Amino acid sequence: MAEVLSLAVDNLISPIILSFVLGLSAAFLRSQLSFPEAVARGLSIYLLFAIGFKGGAGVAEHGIDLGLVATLGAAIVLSFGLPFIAYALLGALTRFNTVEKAAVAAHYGSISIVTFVAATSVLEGRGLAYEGYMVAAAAAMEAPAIMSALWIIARSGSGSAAATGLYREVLLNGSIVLLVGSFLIGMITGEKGMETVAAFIVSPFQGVLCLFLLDMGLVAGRSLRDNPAVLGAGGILFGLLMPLLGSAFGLLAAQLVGLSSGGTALLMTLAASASYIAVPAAMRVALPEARPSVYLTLSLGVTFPFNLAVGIPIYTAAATMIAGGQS
Amino acid sequence: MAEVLSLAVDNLISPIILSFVLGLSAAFLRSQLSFPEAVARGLSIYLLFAIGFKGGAGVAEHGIDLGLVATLGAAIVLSFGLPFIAYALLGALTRFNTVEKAAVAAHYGSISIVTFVAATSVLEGRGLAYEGYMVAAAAAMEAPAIMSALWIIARSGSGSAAATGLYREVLLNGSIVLLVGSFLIGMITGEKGMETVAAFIVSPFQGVLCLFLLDMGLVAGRSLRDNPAVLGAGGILFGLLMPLLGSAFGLLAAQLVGLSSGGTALLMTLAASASYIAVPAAMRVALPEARPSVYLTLSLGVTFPFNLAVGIPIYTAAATMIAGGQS
Amino acid sequence: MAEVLSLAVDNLISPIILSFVLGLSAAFLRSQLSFPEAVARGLSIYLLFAIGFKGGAGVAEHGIDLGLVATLGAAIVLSFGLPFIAYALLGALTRFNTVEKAAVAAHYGSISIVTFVAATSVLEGRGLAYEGYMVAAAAAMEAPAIMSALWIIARSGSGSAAATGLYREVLLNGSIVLLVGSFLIGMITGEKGMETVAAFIVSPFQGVLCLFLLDMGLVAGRSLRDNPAVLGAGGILFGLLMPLLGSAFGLLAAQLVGLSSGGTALLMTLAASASYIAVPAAMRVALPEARPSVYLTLSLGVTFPFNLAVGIPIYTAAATMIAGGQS
Amino acid sequence: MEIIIEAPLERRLTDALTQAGVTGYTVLPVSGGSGRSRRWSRSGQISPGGGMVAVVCLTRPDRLDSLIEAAFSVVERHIGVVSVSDAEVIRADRF
Amino acid sequence: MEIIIEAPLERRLTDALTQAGVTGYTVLPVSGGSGRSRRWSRSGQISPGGGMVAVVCLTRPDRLDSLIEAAFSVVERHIGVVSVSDAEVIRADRF
Amino acid sequence: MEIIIEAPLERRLTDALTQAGVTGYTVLPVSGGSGRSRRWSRSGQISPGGGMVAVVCLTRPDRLDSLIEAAFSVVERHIGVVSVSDAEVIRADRF
Ligand SMILES: Nc1ncnc2c1ncn2[C@@H]1O[C@H](COP(=O)(O)O)[C@@H](O)[C@H]1O
Ligand SMILES: Nc1ncnc2c1ncn2[C@@H]1O[C@H](COP(=O)(O)O)[C@@H](O)[C@H]1O
Ligand SMILES: Nc1ncnc2c1ncn2[C@@H]1O[C@H](COP(=O)(O)O)[C@@H](O)[C@H]1O
Ligand code: NA
Ligand code: NA
Ligand code: NA
Repeated sequence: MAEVLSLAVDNLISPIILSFVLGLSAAFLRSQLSFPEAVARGLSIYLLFAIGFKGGAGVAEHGIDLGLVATLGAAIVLSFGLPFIAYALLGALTRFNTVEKAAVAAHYGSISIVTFVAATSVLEGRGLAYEGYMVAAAAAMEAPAIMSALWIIARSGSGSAAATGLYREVLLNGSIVLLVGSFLIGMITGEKGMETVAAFIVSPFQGVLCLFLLDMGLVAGRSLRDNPAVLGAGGILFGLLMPLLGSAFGLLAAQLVGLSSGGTALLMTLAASASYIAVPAAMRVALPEARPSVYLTLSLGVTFPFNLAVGIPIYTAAATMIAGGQS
Repeated sequence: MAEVLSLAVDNLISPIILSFVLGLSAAFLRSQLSFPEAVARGLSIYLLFAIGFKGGAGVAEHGIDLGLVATLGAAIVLSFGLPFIAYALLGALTRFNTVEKAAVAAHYGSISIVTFVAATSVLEGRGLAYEGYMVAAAAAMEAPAIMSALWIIARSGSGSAAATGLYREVLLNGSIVLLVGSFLIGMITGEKGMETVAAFIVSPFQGVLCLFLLDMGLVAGRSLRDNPAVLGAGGILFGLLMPLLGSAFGLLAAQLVGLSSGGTALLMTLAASASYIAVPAAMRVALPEARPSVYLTLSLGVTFPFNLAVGIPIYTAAATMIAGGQS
Repeated sequence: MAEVLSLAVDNLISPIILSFVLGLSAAFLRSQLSFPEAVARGLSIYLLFAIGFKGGAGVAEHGIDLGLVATLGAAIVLSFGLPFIAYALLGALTRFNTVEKAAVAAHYGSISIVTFVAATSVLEGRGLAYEGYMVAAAAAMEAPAIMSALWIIARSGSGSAAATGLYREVLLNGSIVLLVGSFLIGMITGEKGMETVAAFIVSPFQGVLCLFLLDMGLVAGRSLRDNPAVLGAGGILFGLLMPLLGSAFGLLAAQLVGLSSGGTALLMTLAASASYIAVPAAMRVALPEARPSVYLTLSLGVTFPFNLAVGIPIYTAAATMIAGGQS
Repeated sequence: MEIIIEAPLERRLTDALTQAGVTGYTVLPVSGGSGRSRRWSRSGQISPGGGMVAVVCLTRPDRLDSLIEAAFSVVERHIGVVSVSDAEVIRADRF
Repeated sequence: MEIIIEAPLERRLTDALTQAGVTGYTVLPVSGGSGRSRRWSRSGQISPGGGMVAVVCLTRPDRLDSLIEAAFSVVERHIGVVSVSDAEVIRADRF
Repeated sequence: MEIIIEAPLERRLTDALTQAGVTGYTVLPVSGGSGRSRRWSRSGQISPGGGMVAVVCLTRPDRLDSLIEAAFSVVERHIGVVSVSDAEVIRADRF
């Protein structure tokens, strides 16, 4: 417990978290500080490329093993399965209608890559190694949850989901392609490739992440500020409980697959995180009746800050305690 | 004198100044070279974040002392006071009407953060240390000058200033929040935080500053080119004299507060510089009758290049001569 | 031959090429991955500034000699001459009309600065030095080809070219001004200047180039995908033969001027490459009847990937074989 | 005809318009707005799903109805606004 | 109704419109322009004060007058242009 | 009057309009479109030659013809569309 607390405090006074807090505060103070859309997207392209490349280079260094396949399988199962749990929990805690519950559920089965990136940087700060292919697991978890949500809708008979071309769009959305692509590049070019680009993708990484989280704080803060009442107490409770529940399943899956403690912490983080890029775009197409203010405020305004500030230290501590011996 | 000259020449052939000159020349040659707005704003976000963080980390290293409070006080007094001097000088040199004189005066009481950044990089090139909290002084000087200008207008009875919500907007404008916020982050995370982000905010800093000054040269050059006659000889003279006058008051204040020679040079630079971001936006709201072409051309087209090329070396030389023994 | 092959394979599995391939694949898979325009332009500003500065600093280090003047002369003659060869080859291979042939010819007389940058990074990977002033040669080759194309049109009598103010616009277009300007800055500030900005323009260079080529792959892929039939077999053949032909003239010119093997490889690359920034914009003004889909697809979709993947290794191998003894 | 619609639907809308036989359209970026659903702004967003775009389409009056139908088939269940105003196109030979 | 106004006033204008009871509006970015005051362009600017935005607002004719008044209370002393044109809104049930 | 034209011609067009005596104009960025020539989009482009811009110009009806002529002298051989619609300008004293 003491370790969790020390981890949590350490985490809270890192430049990364404080940058997020700065953005959050600026939004609540109604400051006009803002990042141009192009800059925000440029930063996210950088982060995706860097994290993918690093993951691939890691795999190249350690060699591919069966663990990769097993982990991908576990990740996909998690992404398919978590929406059903989220849907049930939403039924217990909120009064959202079926379509909205399904839309939110899709977000929690999918993942937030920035949460993942923040977790890797916490691990690196602690000197905990993790499997390079965790990046591939992250990519694999983006899409399946959407199918589960559409399946829920189809079964409940409440409104049809417009899905022509949707699967293709989701599977080939920008972040998956960039993540998987740079992962492959890192894997193919290996150590030699890493050397040529390290000064770009490794050294300044933490600093770029700070700026990006500052922007995320602004966006999250504005979404919370503009939609204070849309969630209700039940909704907010869901946004705090679901990541813990998800991370428990992540822990279970990691144990089954035999991940290292670093990898376990990351799979827990992935399971705990909720999408706010790929899934919202898909929901606008497939389930337009669901209000974006509900699912964006939940995933960006509640769960994302929770994971960043409290969740990641918990998952890391749990992973080192339980999977500690394996790494 | 010889030292001033050597400083000036050194300064003139630095990549930073030459980049500015390149932008200026491109604008005068009517080249279509231009930076997208989002890129320019992205660069400025980077510079503000980096300079704030470095200042905060500096304070964390050396500890907070009474000097911080005294310097902030001096800075605020300067920002309140300088507009009255500027207003008087404008009365003597130009024929602008009251509203326009007040608007210009507000710009010269406030500060230009890029001029400040350029000065810190000159100091670092010379190996001169400065107080980390000078960044906070810069932030503190952004807004008070606006109040002085509105007070001048109110007293003169010439047109009412529309100021509903203006103070809040100015105090919480993007650059102040970013500067103060990153200053605090640097102060809280200290040396350890600095380590994690140094490769992003320290090493590439000079290079980013070059690109930014290239863009500033383009914008300044275009504003000079498009508004050649709007200032008149008196206006241009004001744009050259006012920084010298302001820096003299800055020197006085720095002596009273007991700043190091580096800190003195920076306070002189702040007093000498004129705003072209926060104050113009505030003037569009509060004093819409004042022509932007007047105050932007003056601050961006005349005073900014003057400070960059001639002013900073003078202030640095003066500071080392007068405050030299104290540091 | 074995060396060419090894060079080619090495080249093909570099992060740079693989990033381009990733972009190309994403475009063909109809992924929605895209770079905001401002980010793409920001990256290109960075690359131009960095490559210009490095070239200038290189000249400062080695001193200016007659080679510079001779090389500039050779470059200008190449740029004037190549369009006539391209025009003739187009006549033999395609059925484009006169205006379109002239427009395409202008592109192949001019150069692609990214191809040049990619070639310098291949040379650096091989430890081959090159003359810093090759950057100036690149800038010198941007514009003359346009005049040749207009001359061809004027002589053929087929449609008048609207050229008021065009030469000025082309000679002062953004990339030429940025390239020449940063070259001069690098030359003036020399080693000392380089030191202050190296962490920005040297270390992260390769990584930025990767991201930029990823975007180029997306743009090239989309232009190929959307205009599959516009070129015809003859057009595609032209896009593959013309760079080889051009590089042969580049080799000849380099021999006459006495360039090092690195410099020879670069002049061959310049001669082989086709413009897709400066010349298309000029053609929209001067020869609006020519279809952009023709010249953009050729230069960006065919010749650019060809040079990147196959051309540069060939030119480098040829240059080291033939000019090897001179460096 | 001017249609303001969520960005993720842009391609679906332009495809529908193309199938309905428009000769062309122009897409303008939108930086913010407000409607029944909420106030939003593009600044700082990274999600392409967050924004809106405006699609302007000049067309002959007799084609308008089929176009509106095509546009509606896409817009119907989504957030967005469709408006029509008179405009005289100068290079009318094109349409 | 279309209003072109200085960017620092955007929020004041949209607040005024909202108070005047519009059901929505859309903000378009403007990249440059020219008027009595001067020619300007957004490129390279970092100051949010430098630019303009275009605010488009579809509304029922009978609401127009109060809207124009609201818009004017903000625009009056500033640089900017207000224009009104007829447009038929297809999903009229919303307004 | 609204003109959609290739970006490299923007300055030529606005110069022509200024010479024809307009009191002002506004340039809006265009993010993509489609016409006879091809479908295009601005994303990822670095070439200023690749895009289009929309130039909006409010003017008095009696000045319109000379304006259209001026615009045409530039647009004629190029890719682009010119359209005119009625709009009432509120601050009409300016024009
Ligand atoms: N009356 C209106 N005038 C102009 N734009 C509108 C109007 N109503 C809605 N919009 C635009 O349409 C979007 C969605 O509107 P809504 O479906 O009402 O939430 C808003 O974000 C605005 O950009
Ligand atoms: N006649 C016009 N047509 C279109 N836009 C205009 C017109 N006049 C002014 N504008 C726009 O309004 C802004 C301010 O105009 P002004 O107040 O005349 O300086 C200009 O920068 C243009 O963007
Ligand atoms: N019917 C139309 N409605 C709106 N915009 C159009 C239309 N036709 C063409 N455009 C625009 O004008 C550009 C050039 O058209 P074109 O000359 O037909 O290739 C296109 O890329 C569109 O942005
Ligand atoms: Na999850
Ligand atoms: Na000042
Ligand atoms: Na060439």
